[in-house]
Amino acid sequence: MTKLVTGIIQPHRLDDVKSALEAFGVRGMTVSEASGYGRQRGHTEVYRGAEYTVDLVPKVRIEVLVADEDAPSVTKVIVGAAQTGKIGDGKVWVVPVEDVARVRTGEHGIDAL
Amino acid sequence: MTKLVTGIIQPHRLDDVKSALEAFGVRGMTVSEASGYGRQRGHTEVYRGAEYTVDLVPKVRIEVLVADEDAPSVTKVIVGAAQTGKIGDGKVWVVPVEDVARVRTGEHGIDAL
Amino acid sequence: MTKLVTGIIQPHRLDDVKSALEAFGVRGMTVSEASGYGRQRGHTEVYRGAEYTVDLVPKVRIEVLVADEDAPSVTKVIVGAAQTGKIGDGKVWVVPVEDVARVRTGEHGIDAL
Amino acid sequence: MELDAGLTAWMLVSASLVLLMTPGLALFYGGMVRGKSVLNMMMMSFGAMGVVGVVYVLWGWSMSYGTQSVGGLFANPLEQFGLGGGEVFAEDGTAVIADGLPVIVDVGFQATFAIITVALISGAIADRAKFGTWMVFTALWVTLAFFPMAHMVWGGGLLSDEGPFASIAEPVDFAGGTVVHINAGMAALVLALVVGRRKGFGKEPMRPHNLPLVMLGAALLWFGWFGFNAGSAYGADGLAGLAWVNTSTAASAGILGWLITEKIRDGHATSLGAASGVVAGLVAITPAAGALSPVGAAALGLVAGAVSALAVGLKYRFGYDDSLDVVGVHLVAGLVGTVLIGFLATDGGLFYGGSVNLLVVQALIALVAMVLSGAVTLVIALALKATMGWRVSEDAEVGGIDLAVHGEGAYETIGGRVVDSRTSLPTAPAAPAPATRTTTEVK
Amino acid sequence: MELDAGLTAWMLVSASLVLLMTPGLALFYGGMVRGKSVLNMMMMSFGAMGVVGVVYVLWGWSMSYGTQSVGGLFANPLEQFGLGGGEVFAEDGTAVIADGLPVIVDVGFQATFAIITVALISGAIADRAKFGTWMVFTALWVTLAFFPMAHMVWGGGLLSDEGPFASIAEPVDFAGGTVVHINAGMAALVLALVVGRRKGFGKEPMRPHNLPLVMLGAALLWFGWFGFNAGSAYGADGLAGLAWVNTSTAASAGILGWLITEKIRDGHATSLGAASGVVAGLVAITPAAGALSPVGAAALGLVAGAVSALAVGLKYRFGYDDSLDVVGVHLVAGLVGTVLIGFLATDGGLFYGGSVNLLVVQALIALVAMVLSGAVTLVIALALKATMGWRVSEDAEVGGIDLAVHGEGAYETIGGRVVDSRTSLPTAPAAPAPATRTTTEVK
Amino acid sequence: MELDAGLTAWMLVSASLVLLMTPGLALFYGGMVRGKSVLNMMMMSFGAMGVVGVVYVLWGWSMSYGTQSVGGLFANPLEQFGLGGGEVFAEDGTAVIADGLPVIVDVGFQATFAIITVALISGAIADRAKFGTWMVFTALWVTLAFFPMAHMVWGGGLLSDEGPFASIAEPVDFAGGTVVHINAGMAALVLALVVGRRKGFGKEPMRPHNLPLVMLGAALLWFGWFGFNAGSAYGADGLAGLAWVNTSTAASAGILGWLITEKIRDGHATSLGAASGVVAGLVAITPAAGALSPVGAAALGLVAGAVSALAVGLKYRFGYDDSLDVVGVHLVAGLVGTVLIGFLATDGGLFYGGSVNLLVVQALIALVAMVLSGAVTLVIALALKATMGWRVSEDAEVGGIDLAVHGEGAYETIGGRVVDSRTSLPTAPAAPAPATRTTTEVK
Ligand SMILES: Nc1ncnc2c1ncn2[C@@H]1O[C@H](COP(=O)(O)OP(=O)(O)O)[C@@H](O)[C@H]1O
Ligand SMILES: Nc1ncnc2c1ncn2[C@@H]1O[C@H](COP(=O)(O)OP(=O)(O)O)[C@@H](O)[C@H]1O
Ligand SMILES: Nc1ncnc2c1ncn2[C@@H]1O[C@H](COP(=O)(O)OP(=O)(O)O)[C@@H](O)[C@H]1O
Repeated sequence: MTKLVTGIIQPHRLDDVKSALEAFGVRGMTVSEASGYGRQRGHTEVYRGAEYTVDLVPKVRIEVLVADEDAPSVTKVIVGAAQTGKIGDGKVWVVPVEDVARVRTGEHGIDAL
Repeated sequence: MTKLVTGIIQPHRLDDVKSALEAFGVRGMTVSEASGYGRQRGHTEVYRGAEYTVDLVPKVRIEVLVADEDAPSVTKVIVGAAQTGKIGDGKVWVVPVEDVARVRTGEHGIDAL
Repeated sequence: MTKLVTGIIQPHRLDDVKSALEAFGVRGMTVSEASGYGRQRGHTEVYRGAEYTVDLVPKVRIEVLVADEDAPSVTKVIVGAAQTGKIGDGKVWVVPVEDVARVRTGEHGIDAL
Repeated sequence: MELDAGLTAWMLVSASLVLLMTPGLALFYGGMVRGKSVLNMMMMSFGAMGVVGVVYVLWGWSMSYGTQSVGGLFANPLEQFGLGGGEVFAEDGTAVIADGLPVIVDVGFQATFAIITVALISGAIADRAKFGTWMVFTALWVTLAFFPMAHMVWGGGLLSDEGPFASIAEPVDFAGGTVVHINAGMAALVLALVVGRRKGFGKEPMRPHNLPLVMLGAALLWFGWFGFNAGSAYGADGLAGLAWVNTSTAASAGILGWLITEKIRDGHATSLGAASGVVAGLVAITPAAGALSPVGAAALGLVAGAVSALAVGLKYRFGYDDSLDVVGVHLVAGLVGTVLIGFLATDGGLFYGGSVNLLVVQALIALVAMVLSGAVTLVIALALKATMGWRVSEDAEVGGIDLAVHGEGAYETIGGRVVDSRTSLPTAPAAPAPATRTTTEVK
Repeated sequence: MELDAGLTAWMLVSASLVLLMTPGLALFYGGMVRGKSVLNMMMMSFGAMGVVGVVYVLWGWSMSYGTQSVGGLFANPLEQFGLGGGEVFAEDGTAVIADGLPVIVDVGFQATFAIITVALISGAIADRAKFGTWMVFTALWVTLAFFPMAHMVWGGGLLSDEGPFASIAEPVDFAGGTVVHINAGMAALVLALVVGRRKGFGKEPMRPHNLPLVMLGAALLWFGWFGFNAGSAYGADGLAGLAWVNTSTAASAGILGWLITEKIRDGHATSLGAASGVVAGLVAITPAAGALSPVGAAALGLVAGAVSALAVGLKYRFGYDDSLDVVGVHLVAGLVGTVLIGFLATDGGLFYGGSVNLLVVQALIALVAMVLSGAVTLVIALALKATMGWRVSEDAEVGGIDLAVHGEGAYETIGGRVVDSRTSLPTAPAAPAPATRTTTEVK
Repeated sequence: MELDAGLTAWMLVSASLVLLMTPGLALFYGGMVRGKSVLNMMMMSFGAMGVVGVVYVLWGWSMSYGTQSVGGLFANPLEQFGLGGGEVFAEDGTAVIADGLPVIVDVGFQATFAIITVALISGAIADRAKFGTWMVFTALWVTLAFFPMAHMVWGGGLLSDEGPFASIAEPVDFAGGTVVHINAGMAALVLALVVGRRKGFGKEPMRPHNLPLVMLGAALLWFGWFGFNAGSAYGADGLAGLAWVNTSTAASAGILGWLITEKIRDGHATSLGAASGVVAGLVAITPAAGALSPVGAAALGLVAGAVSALAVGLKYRFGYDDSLDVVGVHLVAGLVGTVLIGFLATDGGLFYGGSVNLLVVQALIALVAMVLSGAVTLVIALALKATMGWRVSEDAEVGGIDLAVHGEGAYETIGGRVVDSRTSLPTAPAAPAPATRTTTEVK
């Protein structure tokens, strides 16, 4: 069985997280753009006489499918590499996965990773 | 333990959903862009003599990590705030989460929210 | 109960996957952009005297909520329609869902699909 | 009369420059709206180019510069309909020359003014107006508001130096402070009121979706404005040179005026402010380009930039949705320029030892222009409201007017619109696959 | 001969304007392709600017306007190779003046026509052609198809008023209906057939990825076209003025023609239609700019816009992938303009009491131009197909030609390409961190 | 002296063209930075337009072309402060004519050179400089480095044909190889060193966020450069024509030089390379535009494109972060052009049988220009570092200088910034909903 580890991180930490995961042995991942809302506040913009606040902050989402037993370590690796210690560093969470398939071959399960 | 509540909503409802969640007590969320395919149809475009249909409609995805017991209420809050009563209003679903970590501190579980 | 089937596929396969799912009877899905990292390598760019590699490749994410019993077939449908046999074809995975709601009506469960 | 090739060359160029201003405006405005309505915004300018460009050669020139003035208000549209009547082309088809310039060149030059003036107005009703109504509006407004004003100010009519006010002092409108900017700005105000506010006005941000486009638009406006102002000298001479330098200097000072004002008030000097300051400076110098010294132009630009920066906030105070600040920039800076001539004109301005007469006459023509433009626009706008209607449906407005009205989105979004391919072609044959099309259809 | 400074000024400007048209075209075309091939599309224009710009001064001018005509087909490329030979510069290095204009200015002006004509063709083979093959094609085609056609029509050759047809009536091609538009449009048709269809043609939408770019491109084309047409008057005079007004009016009417047609047929007036209508109107007026009245120009533009709007659908019916409608717009509107001169010319057109002779001769030169261009292009295209090959690999086409061929993507996509940083620098030293680079490397 | 209308027309146009170059540069540079700092990049150009545009009419003209030279280094700023003093305008306010041209036109033309030169420098310090410091820098640098250099080279000062070197041979700087490009390129090098490297330099890719903008910018630069170079002939004549053709040919050849070089070295011909090649060719031809044959211009462009393509890698070798390659393109190609005149000048160049004197004098003025520019810039840059400081905070740099400094992002990103609407309006009333605003607030 496998897990899906999802991390929401600061965009400029992506490179380091990717390297750290690769070093750990992860061979694939999926990355996408997101916006975060949290303790870290957005900013204020002024548009010709009107002021408004933007409370969403650019983030990057990383998703990694891993074998059950690797989930805690992978979580740790992401947390470690993404951490700057400042508010807004993000979250990592783990969700159970019931089946995985590799599209190219149709393989299932752990072999599909 | 925690849950991940995911909502796919109309883009112009985002503000109200965000306010409603904040009012409910949620302190963080992650937002991203998506396209929806469903009962709500897309539209037709004409490109210099060729006509084609685009059946994907812009949507916004909201993800909120919440304590187990809050999942039903948060679902309700999103549904309530996003509803316009028209086709295409979207979906909300809940997935179990096995672990959550706050990147900044490395905290785990409910404290990490 | 329902499942969430997520597929990461090659962008140019989206149309075929969409058609195949529709043919199978799926009436809705959510699509978004992503970037993939895996066996398929990215490419090298040269920027005025500096060379660098980009190891992320454009992908599309498809998410489909389905009834428990349909999850394996839907996985198969996606794999079948997205396959080109080349490295980088992508992954499909299945996650358990505890609750689904349709925003427009507030319906829950299988009726909400 | 003899042809002045140097002058003709310069006027051909000037006309080309002013023509480019309208697409420049389309970018300036287009970048300023949200991504879902950029095409509609640009189409309002391109639509005006289509309609006014044709209308001008039909009856526009005749109404503006024809010899048969109707009470100083406008000239007979039929006299030189289609540029006939012998004043533009002689019987044998050759071009008539006046003051060294082929009249047909002047027709081209003046047509570009008509186009941009109408297009300017569109910024006030961004994101929400029916395109068909807009197209009809352009034809009506240019005919009933612009051509008459051009006749009045430049065609020897009521507000010209042959009109009644000229007894106080000769009114100065070098290149269109009243005809173009006050006229368009006032029309914008009326239209914004008649058409009504966008859904979410004052609550949602509605920020510019593409500021580099806005800056590009401002740059093309600046560039084109050299034709507008220095071309209005009708000479390739020192006056044109003065107008050129004054124009550029006022634009530069407009940047500084706007940026300083917003830096003090908001803490940031924005790129939208820089682009807006350019336009404010240029608008203000338009009536004054030949009448000020370069230092005076710098002062005027500075003031115009600062005043407009403050004025764009008025719409929130008074609750009219002049979406892209046509009032705050064109009406206000147009008034600033027209009126400050009374102080800054090196010949007759108060600061240069002139009497108060010039100031009075400038204020008067500004006022008359506002009243006339406002009244005519109101009539047209209400008539169209009652007949064709002005607003698209709320769904169209929320979902994006580009898709709803024009059937297009401005940008391809992968995983978004460019996805389904059920292109229904007229008779697309089974399209025998070329050699290179065999693979990838695997499975 | 004496220098006419006014004329020279105007021609310097005109040359500059026409030069700008090619980047304008690059934007027009670049916005119209999908996001994965915009750079390649633009590079076809920039590549043509590189190759043709150099080739023109080497042998282009000599082949087009040299004095040693070879059977009226082309002139000796060696006579004025590198602009030598004493016709452009006198022995002492000073510029030769002809008809008031330094010949070197005319060289610049004409070079810009050569560049844009070649670049126009590229729209037919968007997204799929090898860049190297294209670069070789530009050199061959401009040499074998363009310079000869320029010689034939404008250099006193076969299709000029000194050629055999002139006995019927003097053929009219004011600014390049045959030389530029029919020539390029026909070449585009042949190339589209030889190169073959894009994968997915007629099934996938392939919609424009950036319509504001398309509109900007159309605007720059319009602006530049004033140099193209009014510059072709070779005078800063009434004829240039007429050409200017006709050009602008036809473009305006082209917008209306296209928008009305598609509104009726499809229910939407699109921005792509407006941009295309501009070009269709401008193409049609090109050969006719000095021969029509402004009202005639409006009529021509209207017809050209409508006909082209219908013609762009033909490629689906006949199955050739003329990707960006070079045939539908340039060939078709070029033919419309060239042939309708027979009706609309104020001097000799059927509607103005002329005989049928002009119409006949116009149809004839159009036909000859099509045949010649088609034949020459076919030979070049097949030769290149057999040697270098025209198509990139299917993977490159599907994945995007920008990345595959140019090693670049047009736009930064965060979380996309700008992510890995294993920049391998030549000898980048360990780069001692400046004061500001210490933090954030936490943990 | 009598007015030459043709010349005046051409110079009015040239000034307009050169003015457009700075926004062109803003796009060229703006497209090249990452999406988070495009506005700041463009604002450095627009800021320079604001400051220098005003400063020029105050004391810039007087310091450059005033009659009271101070040791051949600069002229008295007060003599014609605000364009007074009787050399630009006569006592009665009319424009003074010199050599057929109103002096005020020349003021406008020259002002545009000052603006673009300052703006060029900004590319070296992209993404990281305080906007306020930049604004002060522009005023100081144009005053202390540009106006003196203009005086020395063009105003009859030390490096002109009235200066000491002229005894060896008359130094040639047709349109600004030393004054503009070497001057700005050297300043860029110094500033890059003083301001320091961007965080991540040499590790993160920092690729252009929008290459079509870069190409558009390059195109506007090319277009504007016709005014720059052919305008510098100060005549609408054969020399202007030669400069025009040389300029265009060198740009074309610059494309080829750069593309061939990178194709061989890297395997790809990139669009960034094409755009850069255009600029390299144009920079190199700037000092030489009137002195070479068109074939010589092609050779020069080819060399400049190739050399610059190699030179842009130097910054990695030596570790200075000249972010957008102002040194590699403007300094290097400026030197290439200035020095190769010694070989390629048809009058006095080594390849044309001239002595070595011209080469020597060209190398000398290049050297002196580098030293002067470097020294003055170093003093200004260090003074500003010690007082206002040059760098924004690291957080601002990482998070994006656009948001941090200008309070804006360049592009709307749905689900990103345009989301929260807690717009705090001054006194926005409860805004009575117009008829169309009722629905959708369901639930
Ligand atoms: N409850 C939540 N559900 C989903 N995402 C969250 C949640 N809380 C925070 N996030 C994500 O984590 C990011 C960082 O959270 P924030 O509260 O700003 O900082 P920190 O976690 O360091 O205190 C947010 O921008 C958001 O994307
Ligand atoms: N089975 C599904 N799986 C995933 N997403 C779905 C599914 N069905 C609908 N959606 C999402 O919900 C959105 C709204 O669905 P739609 O059928 O258009 O309206 P409604 O739910 O109001 O009937 C869709 O655009 C899509 O994003
Ligand atoms: N462990 C993983 N977790 C998440 N996504 C993955 C993982 N491995 C691969 N992927 C996704 O699947 C895509 C294809 O994977 P890749 O290894 O390139 O090809 P293949 O699966 O055909 O061997 C990747 O681009 C990435 O988006």
